[in-house]
Amino acid sequence: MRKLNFGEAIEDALMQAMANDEKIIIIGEDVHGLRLNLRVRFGRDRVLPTPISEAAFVGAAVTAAMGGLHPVVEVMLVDFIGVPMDAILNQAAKIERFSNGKWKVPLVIRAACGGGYGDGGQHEQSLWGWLAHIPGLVVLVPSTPFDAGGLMTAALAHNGPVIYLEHKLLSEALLDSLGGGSRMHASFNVPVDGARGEVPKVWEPIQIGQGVIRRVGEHLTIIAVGVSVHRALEASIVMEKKSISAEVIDLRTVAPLDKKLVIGSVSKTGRMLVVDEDYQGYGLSGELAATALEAGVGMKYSRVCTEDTIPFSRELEYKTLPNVERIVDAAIDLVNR
Amino acid sequence: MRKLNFGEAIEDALMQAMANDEKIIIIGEDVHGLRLNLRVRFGRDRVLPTPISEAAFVGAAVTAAMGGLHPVVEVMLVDFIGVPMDAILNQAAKIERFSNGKWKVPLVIRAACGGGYGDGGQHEQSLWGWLAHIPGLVVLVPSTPFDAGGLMTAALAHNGPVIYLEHKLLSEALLDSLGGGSRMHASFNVPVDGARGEVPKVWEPIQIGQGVIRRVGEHLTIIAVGVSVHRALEASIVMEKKSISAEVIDLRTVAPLDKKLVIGSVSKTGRMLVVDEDYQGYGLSGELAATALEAGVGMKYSRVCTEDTIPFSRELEYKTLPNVERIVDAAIDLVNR
Amino acid sequence: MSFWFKIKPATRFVTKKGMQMENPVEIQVDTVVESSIKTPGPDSWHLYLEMLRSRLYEVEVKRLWQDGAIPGEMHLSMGEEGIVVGIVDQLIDGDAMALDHRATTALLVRGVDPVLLLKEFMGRPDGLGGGMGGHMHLFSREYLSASSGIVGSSGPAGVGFAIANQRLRPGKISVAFFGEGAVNEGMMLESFNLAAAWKLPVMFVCKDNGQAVVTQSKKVTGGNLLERATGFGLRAVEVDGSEVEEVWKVANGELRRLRNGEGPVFVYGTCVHLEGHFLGDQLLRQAHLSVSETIKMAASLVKAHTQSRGAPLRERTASLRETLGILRESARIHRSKEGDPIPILRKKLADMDADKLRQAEQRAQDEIEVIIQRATAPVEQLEGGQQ
Amino acid sequence: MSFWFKIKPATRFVTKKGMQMENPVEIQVDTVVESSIKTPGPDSWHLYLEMLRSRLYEVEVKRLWQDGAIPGEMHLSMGEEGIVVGIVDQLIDGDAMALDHRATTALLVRGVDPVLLLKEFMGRPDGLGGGMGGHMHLFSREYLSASSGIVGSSGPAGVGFAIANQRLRPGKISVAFFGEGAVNEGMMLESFNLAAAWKLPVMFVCKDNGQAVVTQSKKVTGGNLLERATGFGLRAVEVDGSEVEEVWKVANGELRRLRNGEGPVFVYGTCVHLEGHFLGDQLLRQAHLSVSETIKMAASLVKAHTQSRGAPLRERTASLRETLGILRESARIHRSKEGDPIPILRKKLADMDADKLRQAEQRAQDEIEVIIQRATAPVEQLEGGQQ
Ligand SMILES: Cc1ncc(C[n+]2csc(CCOP(=O)(O)OP(=O)(O)O)c2C)c(N)n1
Ligand SMILES: Cc1ncc(C[n+]2csc(CCOP(=O)(O)OP(=O)(O)O)c2C)c(N)n1
Ligand SMILES: [Mg+2]
Ligand SMILES: [Mg+2]
Repeated sequence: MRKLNFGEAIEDALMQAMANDEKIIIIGEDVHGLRLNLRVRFGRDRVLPTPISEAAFVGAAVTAAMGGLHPVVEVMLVDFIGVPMDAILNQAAKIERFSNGKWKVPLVIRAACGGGYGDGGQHEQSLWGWLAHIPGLVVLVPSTPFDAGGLMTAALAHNGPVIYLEHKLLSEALLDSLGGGSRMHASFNVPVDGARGEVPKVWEPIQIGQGVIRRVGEHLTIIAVGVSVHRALEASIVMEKKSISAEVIDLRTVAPLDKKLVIGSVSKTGRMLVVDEDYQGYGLSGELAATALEAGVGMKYSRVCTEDTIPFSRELEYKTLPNVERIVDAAIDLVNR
Repeated sequence: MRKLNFGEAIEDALMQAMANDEKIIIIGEDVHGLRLNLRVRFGRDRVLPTPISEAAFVGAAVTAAMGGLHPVVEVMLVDFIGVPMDAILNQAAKIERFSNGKWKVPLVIRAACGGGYGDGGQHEQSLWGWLAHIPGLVVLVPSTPFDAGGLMTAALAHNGPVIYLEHKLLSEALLDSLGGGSRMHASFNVPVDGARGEVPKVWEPIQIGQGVIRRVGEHLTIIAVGVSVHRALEASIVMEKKSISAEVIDLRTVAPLDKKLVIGSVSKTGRMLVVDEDYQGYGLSGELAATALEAGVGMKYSRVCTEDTIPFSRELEYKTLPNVERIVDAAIDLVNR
Repeated sequence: MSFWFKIKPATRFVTKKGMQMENPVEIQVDTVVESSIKTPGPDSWHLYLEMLRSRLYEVEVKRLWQDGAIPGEMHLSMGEEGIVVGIVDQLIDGDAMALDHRATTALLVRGVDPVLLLKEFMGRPDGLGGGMGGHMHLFSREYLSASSGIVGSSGPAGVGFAIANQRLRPGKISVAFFGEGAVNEGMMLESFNLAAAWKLPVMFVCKDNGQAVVTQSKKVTGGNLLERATGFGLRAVEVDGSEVEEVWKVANGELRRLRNGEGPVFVYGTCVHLEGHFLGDQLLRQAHLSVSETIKMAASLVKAHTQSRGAPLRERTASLRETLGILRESARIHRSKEGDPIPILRKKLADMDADKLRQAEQRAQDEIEVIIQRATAPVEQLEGGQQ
Repeated sequence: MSFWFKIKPATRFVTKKGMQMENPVEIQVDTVVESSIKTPGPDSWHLYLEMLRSRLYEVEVKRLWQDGAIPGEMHLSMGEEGIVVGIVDQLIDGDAMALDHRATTALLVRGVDPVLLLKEFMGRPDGLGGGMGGHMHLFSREYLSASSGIVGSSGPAGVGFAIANQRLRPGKISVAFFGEGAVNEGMMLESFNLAAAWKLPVMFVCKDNGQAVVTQSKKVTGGNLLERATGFGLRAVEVDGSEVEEVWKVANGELRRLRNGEGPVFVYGTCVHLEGHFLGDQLLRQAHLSVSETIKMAASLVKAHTQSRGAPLRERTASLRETLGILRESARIHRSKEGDPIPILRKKLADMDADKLRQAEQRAQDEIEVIIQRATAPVEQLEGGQQ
C-alpha cells in the first residue's frame, strides 16, 4: 500500500470521486489556492472560489444539490459555521423530511476543526457533537489518512447532507498555514499515525455509522474521535504500565452513532471513559452515556473533554484540550471506583 | 397574590426592571407592536424595532452590552437563531473569557420556542440543549408565570449572556398570533397551570441554576423543562392510578444544571426519565445521564424526547413531541425493568 | 398550461355546488386560453385567469384556515398575484423557483397540483409533502421549486438552483421571490453579490408590499432598494405589481437575457398585502376591534402611558401615536384594496368582452370548487384512486 | 497622546541594545509631538511617528513570531497604518473601536499598553487578556475596543458600540475597521443598513488591500463598494491610504459630523498588504520557493494538469495560469512596497528637516526596544512591579 498524508488522502479521494462523477463540485473561500490541484484538473467550473459569504454559498450549495449537483462546500474552519448555520439547521437537515423523502440533499459540508496549535478560542473548536444534535445530519470525523479518504468517499456516496471535519493537527497543510509550521521553533504534538499512513490505491467508502476498535482491552472502554483517538491510544500505553488494560474505540462517525460497538464494548468492560475534544456539556459525551444506559448497560462513567472556551496560551490550551495525563488520571480514577 | 398570564408576567417583570434600570433596552423585530406597552412607557429610545437583520442586531446587542447597556434582544423564534449564531457562539459567549474576565456581556437573548400548535419544523423547535452546549451561556426555560417573571428578573440581574426561552404554548399572545388562536376551531393542549398563575407584586430574581421539585415521588425521577414539565405532571397522575409514584423535577435552568437536585432525586428513586421537547441526541437528555453517572449514581434510564424534525401535521406533531402517553409508557417500562 | 393541469388525470368534473361526486362525468380540460409563452406579447385573458384562480383558491384557503382545517400560520399571496403571475407564467421545464412564506400563487401557476397543495396545507398524509412540511415548507422536485419559512433564505436558494442550472441545464434559469423586508437579511444581500460575481442566471424578485409583519419597512431600511441592488453589480428593473401585463413584458425581456447568460437581474415590484401579514393578523383585527377588546387593550396602554418612571410624557404620546398610525394605515390599505392587480385587469377585460369574462370566471369558480371537494374528501375515499 | 503613554508608570528607560535593565534610569516621557486633535490640520510629524512606531513594533512582532514566541496565526497591519493612524489619532475618551484580525496599529495608536499587548500575543498570563484571547481576540474595556477573528463581525460590533454611545455618551462615536473582503459578509451589510436606519454615530472603515487570503477580492465582488454603501443610505467617502495626512483631514470632517449626530459614514481607503495575509503566508513563500519545494509542488500540479479525465486541456492550463498569476502579483506588490504610507510621508519630512527626523526616528527605535525588553522579560521578574 502507498502512504499519504492526511490532507493528501482527502485530496486523493476527491480526485478519484470527481473523475468518476461530474456532478461533484467544490465551493468555498480560497479553493483556487487550497484545492489548486483539483482546480487545475477539473477546471474552474467545478472548483469555485467564493466571496466571504458563508450564509449565501452554503445556502446555495443546498439547492445546488437539490438541482442535481453534489457539492462539497467548504467552511474554512468549523468555528465559522455559526455564520451559515441557518442553511444547515433549517434547510439542509430538514428538506428531505419536509418533502416526505421525495427530495434529497446530497451535500458535503467540509470544515477544518480542532485545536492544539495556539490559534485561540474562535479558531480551535470541534463542534461535532453540537452539529450532531440536529436531526438529519451525518457527522464524520476521521482520525487517519485511510479513514479520511474512505469517509470522504462515503460522504460523496451518501444521498444526504454530511458534515465532514478535518482535524488541523492531522492535516499538514492546515497546520502549516494556521499554526505557522514554516517557522523553526513552532512545535505541535502531532499524532504520527494520524498524520500519515497507508491508503488504498482505489478508494472504497467506509460504512457511515461504523466505528472501529483501535485497541482491545479489558478494564475500561475509551471512546473518542479525531485526534483524541491518538491521545487515548498513547494514554493506553501509559496505563498498560500500571496494569490497566484499555479498549479504545474510534467512532469515526459522530452521527449516527455506532451503538452496537459502544454497547458491546462497555458491556464487556463495565466502564466508559469518553475523550472528547468538543465541549463537554450537552454533547457527544452525554449521548454516549445515554446510549449505554438506554440499552440497559450499567457502567462506571467518566469523561475528559473540553470544558470551556479554549484559551490562546499554549500552556492553558494544553490543559483545556484532552491530553494524555488527563486521560490517564481519569482512567485510573475510573478503574479504582 | 395576583394572577397573570405567562406573557403578561414577562412583560410585568420587564416593566419593573426597566423602570429601575435605564440601561435596559429592548431590540428586535416588530417590538413596537409586540412590546407596545413597554414602548409607550419607556419611549422609542429604549424599545427599538429592527430591520430583519438578526446577525447585525444580535451582534450589535453584544457590544451595546459591552458599552454599558443591558439589552434584551429578541430573536422572534429560537428556530431563527441559526441566523445570528456567530454572534452568540463566538462573541457573546466568549468575550468574558477572552478578556480574562475583565469585560462582561450583560445581555438577554429572548426567543419564543416550542411546538404543539401546528406550525411546522422550522417554527416549533426548542434548541435549549443545543445552545447549552456552548460554554459561557446561561439558558433559562420557565414553565409558569411565576418563573417566567422571576427568571426574566434574574436574567437582567446577571452580568453575562443569558438565553431566555418563552414557550409558545404557554404564551397567550404568541399562540394567538402564530397558532391562529383567533379562530373558532383551533384547539391547543395548553397546560393551564403554565399559562396562568400567581405572581408576586414585586418581582424577585429566581436563582439561576436552581431547579425545583414539582411533585414528590418514589419510583422514578422525571426531569423536564417548559411545557414538558406539565406533560410530566399530567402523566404522573395517570401513573398514580397504576401505583407508580413519580417525582417531577422542573430544571427551569438548562445551563448551568442543578446537579445537586438531579443527583439527590435520582439517588433516591434509582430511575431517571428525561422528558425533553428539544431534540433527543447529543443534548440535555444525554447530559443528565452523564451528570448522574459522573456523580457515581447508577440508575435505570429512559427518555422521551423529540427524535426528529417536527412534522407539520397535527397528528404527526403530537406523536413527535413528548406527550402524556409516551411518558406513561416509558415510565411503566422503566419501572418494570 | 393552466395550473389545474396537474390534477391527475387532467380532468374536470361536471358537478354542482355541494353535489356528491358519486359518478362524475369526466371531461378533458381544454385550457381556457393557450399559454402565452410563445406569443409576442402577454395574453391578458390568460394572465387574468391565472390570477383569478389563485385568488379564488386562496379565498378557500382562508375559509379552511378560519374553520380550523389548516393549522398554524397561513400567509396568503393575495395582492401579489400581478408580480408572481407575470413572471411564473413564462417559466419552462428545468427552470427553478426559490420561494418564501407566500408560495401559493407561484406553485399553482407553475403547475403544481392544487389538490396536493391544499392537502399539504391541511397536513394530510396524502398531501404534497405527506403532511411533513406544511404551508411554509413546500417542495416540488418536478418543478424544481422549494419554499422556506426563513426570511431571506430564498436568495441563496435561488443562487444554488442557478448554479445547478448553469452546469446541468444551460438556458434554464431560477427565480427567487421575497419581500422587501427580506432585503435587509444578510444572506439575501450576500446572494446578490454571489450572483453578480458568478454571473448566474437568477432573477431576484422583490415583492414590496411596504410591510414586514407590523414593521413599515421604509422606517428600517436605508437607501433605495433598486440602488442597493445596483451597488452589488446587479442589473435592476422596476415594475408595477398592480399591472400584470406590464410585469409580463418586463419579465419577458429579462428572462431572455437570463437564458442567454447575460447575468442576474433584480426585479423590484410594488404590491399590496390584502390579508395582512398572515391570517388572523393582529393588525387587521385590532383595526376592527370589538368594544371590549379595545378597552382591554386600552387599559394596559393607558397604564403604560401614565405610570410613573419612564419616558417623558411627550415621548410616550408620540410612541403611542406612531403605533396606532401603523394600525390605521394597515386598515386603510386593507379597506381600499388599492393596488390589487385583479380588479384593474378585470375592468379592462370587461370592457373588451363582458360575456366572455363572465363565462371564464364561472368556469374558474367551478374548477376551484372541484379542487376543494377533492382536497377535503376523506383520505380513505381517495386511496387507490390517488397516486 | 502617544501610544506608549500607557506603559505604567509612563516612563522611558535609557538603555542600550541588549543591556540588562538592572537599575534603569527613569525619565518622564515627553510626547515627541503634541497630539494633533486640537490643531486645525494634521500634524505630520506626529502622524509619521505614530505610523513608524507601529511599524517598528510589528517588525518585532514578526521576529518574535518567526522565533516561535508567538503562537498561531499572526496578521500584521503593516501597510494599513495610513488609514488607521489618520483616524484613530483623532479618537477621544468614550469613543469605541470595533476591530478585525489586524488590530495592532489601532490599539497602539489608541493608547493600549504596548507591553501588555505584546505579552498577549505571546500568550503570557500577564498579557492584556491573561493569555486567554490572543492576537485575534484583543479587548480593552478602558478604550472601548474589541477585536474579533470572525470576518465581518466588526460591523455589528461597531453598530452596538454606537447604540451604547448614542444613549450613554452623546457626542462619542464608534469606528469599525474591516477589509474589503468583509464587505461581502452578510452581517457587515446588515450593519450598514442598521446604522443608516437608526442614524447611528458609527464610521465604517473599509481598508481595501485588494485581497482576502489568496482571493483577489475584485473577482468575487459585484459592483463598487462606495456605491454599495450608498445603496444602504450611508454617506460614503474615499481616501488614499498611502497619504495619512489626507486620511486625517477627511476623517476630521467626518468625525465632526458623526459627533454632531449627522448619521453614519462609510470611509473607503485603499492600502497594501506588506506581509501577505498572515505571517508565513503561503503565497509569499511560494513566490520565493526553494528549488525542491517548487519541484514538489510542481509534481502534483503537473499530474493534475495531465491526468486523464477532467477538464479540457485549455481549461486546465487557464486555471493553472490564473492561480500562478495571483502568486506573481502578490509577490510583485510585496517587493514593490508601492502604496506604503510610511516612506511617502518620510520623504516629505526628510526634505523639511532631516535632522529632526533622524532624532525622532532614533527615539522611536529606542522606545520599541524598551517595550520589547519589558514584554519579553520573564514573568517572575515583573511580578509585584506590574499591576
Ligand atoms: C430569519 C427570520 N426572521 C424573522 C422571521 C419572522 N417573519 C416571518 S415573515 C416576516 C416578514 C417578512 O417581510 P417581507 O420580507 O417584506 O415579506 P412579506 O411578509 O411582507 O411578504 C418576518 C419578520 C422569519 N420567518 N425568519
Ligand atoms: C466568517 C469568517 N470567514 C472566513 C474567515 C477566514 N479569513 C480570515 S481573514 C480572511 C480574509 C479577510 O479579508 P479582508 O476582509 O479583505 O481583510 P484582510 O485580511 O485583507 O485585511 C478570511 C477569509 C474568518 N476568519 N471568518
Ligand atoms: Mg413585505
Ligand atoms: Mg483585504
